[in-house]
Amino acid sequence: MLDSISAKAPENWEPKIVAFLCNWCSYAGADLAGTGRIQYPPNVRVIRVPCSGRVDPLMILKCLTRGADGVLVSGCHPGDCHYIAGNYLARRKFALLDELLDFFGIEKGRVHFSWVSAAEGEKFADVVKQVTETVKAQGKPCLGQICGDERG
Amino acid sequence: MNKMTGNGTEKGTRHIIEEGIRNTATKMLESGEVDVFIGYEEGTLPLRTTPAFITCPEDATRLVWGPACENNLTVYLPKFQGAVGVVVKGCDVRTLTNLILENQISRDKVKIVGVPCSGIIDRDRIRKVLGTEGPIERSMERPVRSAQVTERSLILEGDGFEFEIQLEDVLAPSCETCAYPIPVVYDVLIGDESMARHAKDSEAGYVEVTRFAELERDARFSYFSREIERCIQCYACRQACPLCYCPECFTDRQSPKWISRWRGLSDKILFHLGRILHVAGRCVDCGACRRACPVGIDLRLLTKNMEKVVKESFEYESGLDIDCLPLLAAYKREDPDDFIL
Amino acid sequence: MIRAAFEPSIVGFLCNWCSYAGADLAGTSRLSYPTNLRVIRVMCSGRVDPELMLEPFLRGADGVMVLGCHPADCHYLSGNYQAEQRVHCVWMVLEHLGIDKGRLCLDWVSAAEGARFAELVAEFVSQVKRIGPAGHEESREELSRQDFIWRVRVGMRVTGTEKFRWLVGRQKALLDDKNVYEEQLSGERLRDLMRTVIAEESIRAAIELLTEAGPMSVKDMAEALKLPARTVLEHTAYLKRYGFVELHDILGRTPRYVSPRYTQAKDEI
Amino acid sequence: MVQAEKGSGRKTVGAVLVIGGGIGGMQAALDLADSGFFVYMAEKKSAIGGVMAQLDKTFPTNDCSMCIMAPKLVECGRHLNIEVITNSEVASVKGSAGDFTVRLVRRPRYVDQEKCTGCGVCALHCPVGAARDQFNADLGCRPSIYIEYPQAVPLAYIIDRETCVGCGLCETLCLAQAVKYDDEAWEREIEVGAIIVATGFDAYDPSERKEYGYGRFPNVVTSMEFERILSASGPYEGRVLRPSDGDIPRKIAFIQCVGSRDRAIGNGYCSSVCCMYATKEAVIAKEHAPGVETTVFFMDMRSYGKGFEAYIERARHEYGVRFVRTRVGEVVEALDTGNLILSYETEGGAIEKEEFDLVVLSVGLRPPTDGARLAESLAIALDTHGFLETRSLDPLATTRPGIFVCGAMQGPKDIPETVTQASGVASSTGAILEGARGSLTRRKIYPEEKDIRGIGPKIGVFVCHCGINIGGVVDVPSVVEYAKTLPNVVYAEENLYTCSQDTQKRIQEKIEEHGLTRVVVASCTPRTHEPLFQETCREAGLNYYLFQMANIRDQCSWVHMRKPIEATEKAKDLVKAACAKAALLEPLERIPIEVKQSALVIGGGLAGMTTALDIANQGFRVHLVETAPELGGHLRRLHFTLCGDDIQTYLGDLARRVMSHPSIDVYLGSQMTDVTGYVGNFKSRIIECNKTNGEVNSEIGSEIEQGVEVEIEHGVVVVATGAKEYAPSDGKFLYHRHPAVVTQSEFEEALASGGFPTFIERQDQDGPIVMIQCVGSRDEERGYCSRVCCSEAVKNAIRLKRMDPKRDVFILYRDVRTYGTREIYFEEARDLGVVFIRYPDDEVPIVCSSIVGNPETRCEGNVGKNYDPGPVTVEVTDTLLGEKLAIPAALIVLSTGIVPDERNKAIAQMLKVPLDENGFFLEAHMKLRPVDFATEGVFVAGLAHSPKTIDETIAQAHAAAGRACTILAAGTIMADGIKSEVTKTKCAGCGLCVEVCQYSAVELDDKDNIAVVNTALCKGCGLCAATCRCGAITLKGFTEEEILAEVDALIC
Repeated sequence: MLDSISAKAPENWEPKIVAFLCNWCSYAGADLAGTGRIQYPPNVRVIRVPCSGRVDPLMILKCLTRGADGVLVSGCHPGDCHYIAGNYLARRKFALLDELLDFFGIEKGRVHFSWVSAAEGEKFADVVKQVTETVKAQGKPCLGQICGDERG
Repeated sequence: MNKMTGNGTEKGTRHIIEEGIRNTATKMLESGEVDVFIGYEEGTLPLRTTPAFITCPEDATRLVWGPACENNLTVYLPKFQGAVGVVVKGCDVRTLTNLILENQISRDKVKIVGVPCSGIIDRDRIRKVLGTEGPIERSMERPVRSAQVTERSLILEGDGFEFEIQLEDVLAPSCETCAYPIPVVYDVLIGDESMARHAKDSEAGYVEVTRFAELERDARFSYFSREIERCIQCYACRQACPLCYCPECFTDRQSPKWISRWRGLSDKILFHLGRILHVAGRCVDCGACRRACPVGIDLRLLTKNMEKVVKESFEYESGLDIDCLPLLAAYKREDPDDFIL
Repeated sequence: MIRAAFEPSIVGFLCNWCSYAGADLAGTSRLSYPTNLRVIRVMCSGRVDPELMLEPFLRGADGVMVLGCHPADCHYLSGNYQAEQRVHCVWMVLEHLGIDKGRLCLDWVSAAEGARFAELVAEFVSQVKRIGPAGHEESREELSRQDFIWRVRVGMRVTGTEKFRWLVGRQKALLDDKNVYEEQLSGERLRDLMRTVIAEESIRAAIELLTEAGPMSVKDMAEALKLPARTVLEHTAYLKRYGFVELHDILGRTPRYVSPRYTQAKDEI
Repeated sequence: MVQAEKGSGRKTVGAVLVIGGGIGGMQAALDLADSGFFVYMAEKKSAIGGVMAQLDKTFPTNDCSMCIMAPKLVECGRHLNIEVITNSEVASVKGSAGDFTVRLVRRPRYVDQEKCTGCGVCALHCPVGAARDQFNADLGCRPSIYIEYPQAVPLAYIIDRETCVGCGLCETLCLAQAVKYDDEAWEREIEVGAIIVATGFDAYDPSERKEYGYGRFPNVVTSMEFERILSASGPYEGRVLRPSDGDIPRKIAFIQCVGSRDRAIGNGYCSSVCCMYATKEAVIAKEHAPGVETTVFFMDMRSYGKGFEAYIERARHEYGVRFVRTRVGEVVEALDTGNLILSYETEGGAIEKEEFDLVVLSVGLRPPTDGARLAESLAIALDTHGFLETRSLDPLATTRPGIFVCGAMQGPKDIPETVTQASGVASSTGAILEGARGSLTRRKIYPEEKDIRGIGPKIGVFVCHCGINIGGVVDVPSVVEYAKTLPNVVYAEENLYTCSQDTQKRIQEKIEEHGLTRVVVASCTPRTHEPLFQETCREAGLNYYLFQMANIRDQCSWVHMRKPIEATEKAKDLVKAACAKAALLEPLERIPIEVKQSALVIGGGLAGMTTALDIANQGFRVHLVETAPELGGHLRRLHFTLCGDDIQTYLGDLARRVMSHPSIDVYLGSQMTDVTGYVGNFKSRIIECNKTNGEVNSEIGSEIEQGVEVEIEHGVVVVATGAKEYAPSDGKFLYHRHPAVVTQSEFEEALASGGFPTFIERQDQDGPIVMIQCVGSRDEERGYCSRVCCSEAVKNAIRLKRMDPKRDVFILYRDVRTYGTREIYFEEARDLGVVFIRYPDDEVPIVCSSIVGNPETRCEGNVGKNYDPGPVTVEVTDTLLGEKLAIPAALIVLSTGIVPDERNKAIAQMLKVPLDENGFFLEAHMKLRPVDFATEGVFVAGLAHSPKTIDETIAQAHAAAGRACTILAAGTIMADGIKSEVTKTKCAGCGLCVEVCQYSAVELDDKDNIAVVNTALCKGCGLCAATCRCGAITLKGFTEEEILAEVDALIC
């Protein structure tokens, strides 16, 4: 089990993806996708946070170990942060996490970061599509499986 | 019996440094500059030193210096109220810098006694050279009774054998590639800079992580999974780390419960990744965690990689500058952004 | 040459209560009429959906007849009026698509009018004969069979759209009564609106059909549809917004669009 | 004036009419409503938002326009003291300042604004689809029932009666029963004390300029159309496509000054904003379509504003935008390709032809078409261009007392200036209506909060169908059944519209009936509806924060329309997560912060005095601190304005009014040495030096021993410390070396003293006067433009020419930046014969002289002490002729720039506010908060902020006062309950939270070395909480427990 990350996913397996969206840009962008009726896969579950800077990388890890198949964190574009520089400061932490997970051997496609503004409903839908596709391509993640096996 | 000093006839570098430490300690304690002086004294086992907390000038003679002075003494600093003198190696001082940056120590209350370091020993390597299992002094077949340290070698003596090992062959891995053997900050530098090991390019330290990173992803993951599965969640690594000073570690927190001791591998992974993130941009590769691990997990691989990432992504090296902002307290507009959609 | 031998296939939708009975009467009266007609019995001419009026053309028909009860005689009170509205609108669709609207006929035959039935059939058959076989140099544009079928498919999509159906459905009420603002709408205004809806929906349907076959750029579509690229772009953008076409790739500086149905079909293969 | 009216016992109405709901109108309305006046906002269109809502990005920060504006939109829409009256126009006005009666005519909307939920089902199905979408600059179409744009406020549809056939479909589809075909126009009379005109502008229609082919060639678009093309919500969803064939253009040309600086068409003025917006569009186009080449064809690059010059430089060097100085003569379409060929003359005089894929016409700003009619009904005067007439020393007042103007209706201007003027008019209005403050505003009274301690979570769940918006996709009944099975849920129900008025009552009844302690609503987005439901809970005695929302419409049913099963599953998960979080919610306190009813104004120049007077006239105490021994600042050196107003008379009068105002304490020759506290509760120390000579040491605090120290308490601070004139040092331009070299203000001084400058007596009396522009501006040391120098040079040149028409005047310039209506004076100067010579950016003119008796000597810079200078000559390269000229001059006037005061740094540190890279104060947001700092309660005005003209300074000073008064007038500030909190025992005192906090809200306690949050400053972003390794600091309302509970609920 440990030897392979991409343990085979069952047929028609639908991943669950947790998304942390900042209230001011990305959450608004997600709303705009709704207003524009732009369709995207239903795998993402959104948690609203005030700022992408509120997201502690530990939370992202916790999502993975609890069994999330993917995580998306989205905030305002650099320079647009409602809280001046929350996204800039968060970006450093996310960069570290990104590299750490990669080195550890967890697929790049598990944890995603994006900047989506309040006007980018289309982009939000695209991001969700892309994230869902890459997560699906990975199959059931090992961390989730370990977790699931031990729970079950 | 241990002989940490040289063979007495020639005044070796190590001897000069040891004398220097003793003199400095005496002077500092006598002048009242410090209330306590922290250094190393000989331990009870061969090739072991133990932290010494000297408060009377006359006790300064207990202080020693040598390749067995592995402990990072800055870990004790936050525990003292008054002025403290402390012996630091090149790596130790960088944790000290971090502790100052993070308000754990006030710069004016610590007298930094820097030592030009020529590297410390790695017990695992000695064991391997000797071909024994477990600690060398407790080896079933050939227990080492005493050890002598010369300028370039160790002479281990046991019942009916004497074994000379070149120091260079048993250096701690982090010392082999050490880029800062001379403390970057100090109040007093014992000896002179020529007494230190030749500083390596910091790139040299990344050879191993680079090689590892070239492995297949699955191979990396299964390596770490196997390593971490052995973790017994004793948290000794955290305890030994001079930079892990939180009153309550996230591992111990009840609400929210980040880590549980019974959930197995997933939470062990969460602990180790979480720990790496917490020391990211702060870890100076002093090796304390690795030495503390009772099951010998290769903890350096992750920290060293993080050090590399931090350096390459943010041009930041931990513990070199006493006036900078901590890595995660600052940002640049041009920080890496290409991993973001 | 073809024309000389041309015997058109005609599909007739006959209402159960009047026209079908009229056809029966023609039979009992031994009246003779051309053999080209194939009858489909429906309960009411109001049952004949606009899409049904076009469907036979896809399957080889050269003409379609819708026959119902005379005005005011409908067994279901107003089914024939509905049929009338629909046929008028489908004529507009045919006109827009460049298909001779003479291929679709609507008329009233009562249960007592066997002779009239025979007459109407004969007349319509000769009318269709005059027009010629469907998809052989059809109309002034000289459509090929392939183009003809393609246009009928566009037409069917148009008649399936919500806007078209709503307007067809409301048309009579709007003309008979006042509109929601208590105003009397002119027939011209309503027809203008209908024409606009048909024109717009045809372009959209055409774009959908084109992109279902594979990726197309706006320029390619404009050429295929003989429309200004600007108009095609506007409608492509509309369809893109609502997910009916997707951006496929960008060739050089030219984006190509594709219908999700194409992508799905490809995935299934 | 105020006193007089009060004395006369005349009625003053505490309400204001704002005409126009664009960014200017909104800002004015919000500032007024926040400072105690009821606001009627009359908007011509069906939604407020104006032109800014149409923009994609804004310069110079490239912020998303809608993102930064949306909060203001929403706030206007739901402010208790703002009534937005859309679709309406002013018919007539009676009365006078303080008491106007206005008749408003409202056109029917045919949709009940109260009932419409903005779901859009009607528009999706409307059979009419061919109306041009004006919001998308006519690039797409829209149905007969429509909203202006997706984020419209009010979010209610409107029927376009012109195109609607009245088929009745929308009524059939609307489950909210909002469609109202029998809606009628109505008239309404309102009583207001003042009127603010904020109608904005119309874009110039370039069809008139036939040579550019607009309307004939599909690939020639206006800048507004291009703005929509760039916008993600635009016709092409932000992809840069050209209209003719949908291809991505390779080369885009921007043609400047279309409908501006064009006397032939009657628009002689400069539109002020086009150079910047074109550059922005050129940059954004490059971002959206990598590889595209963008070229801007311009006459003068007018990047005069704060940060503009740097923006242009970045566009040029980082993005590779090409700039060509020319006036494009003609645009013709290439055969077949739809490409366009531009012909233009280069600076060298050659005629070039160049082909482009797309041409963007940078159209100018015009007065709105109905501006004249409006002016007539308000009985106010227009200027020659059709904008409202104002005076340069009173830029916000129209010709009729009590009626004010802000924004582009006063003259072409950009967003920050509009916002500045808007806050400014709020202040001017506040001053005349002072007596009636609070007389018409409403305040809500709430029942006492229930004590829920010890009860445990009892959750009530309300799931909304939203007509068919949710119910049409998500199986709402099954979500309700599912909710009933969740832990702690004691009640669940479904509603057709949870947001409707009757459901609010129902929720309150259920709270009573079931003893609910937490409420969860599963419906649309909390961004628009959370406040409504929180209000409902609060009215039922539940704390605001015991409420949680699940967004099952915008982020579920609407985006998974073809996947009902999955959407239902997702809705259940979202409800589960909301309930999991709800169980952990705690009542949070909205803390009232008492505000000290006084202001500290630092600086006694034009800005400081104007601000101080405004605040004092609004009824608050003001402490005005000036380092110099007298008031006036930089203004003392100026004598007349471009249009001829006498500055010194104005200044004397202003200073007298300040000195004699009973509510203003003036501290002359004094310095602020320390500030502590936060918004509402500042404490400052001032050292009164009372020195007689003007020399005050720039080192703050160096005079402590001599001065008397006073401590004052105040609620707000306004920084109006001004700036200085650049003085060339080390003999540059022979300044201070040669008597015939003077600065512009020295020259003006001489002109004002009546006679011709005396210091050129020794020189060739008839020789020309040469002015050199950009001395100390736009160079390597100071990259910014000083904004005023071009107008100053033009002003003095005109005056000189009038006094001495025969004398030659040369102005050596790089770009003539007489933006806005100042352009007229540039034209006038040229008409008077002033010669403008453009010199290359990298070849600054050289001033040289010889030594008397030794004509061979040549001195360009520092010259020895004992010499007798001879005649001066200016050597300059004329870009037009392409050759070097040597102009012997009688007098050389240096247009020296404006440089920041070196004391700014110390003041910035004391107030914990930032400076920009040039050393000017940096406002909270370049666009929408031009006089605010990120630190609440601290404001900036005048030259301290950036170089600006007198009228701009006055407007900004009014604005600072207006913004300050919103805080002072409130009396108390309610701080949001979402705040960070420290658990002392867990804090290691590492200080990371202190460093990351952008609002300086966290400090380390000196004694215990633990973090302390100042809740008054905390904005609730949670950055500190996510940064703390120890878990010692958390964000209430978004705690780790709450977030992880959501995670667990969503995954497991």
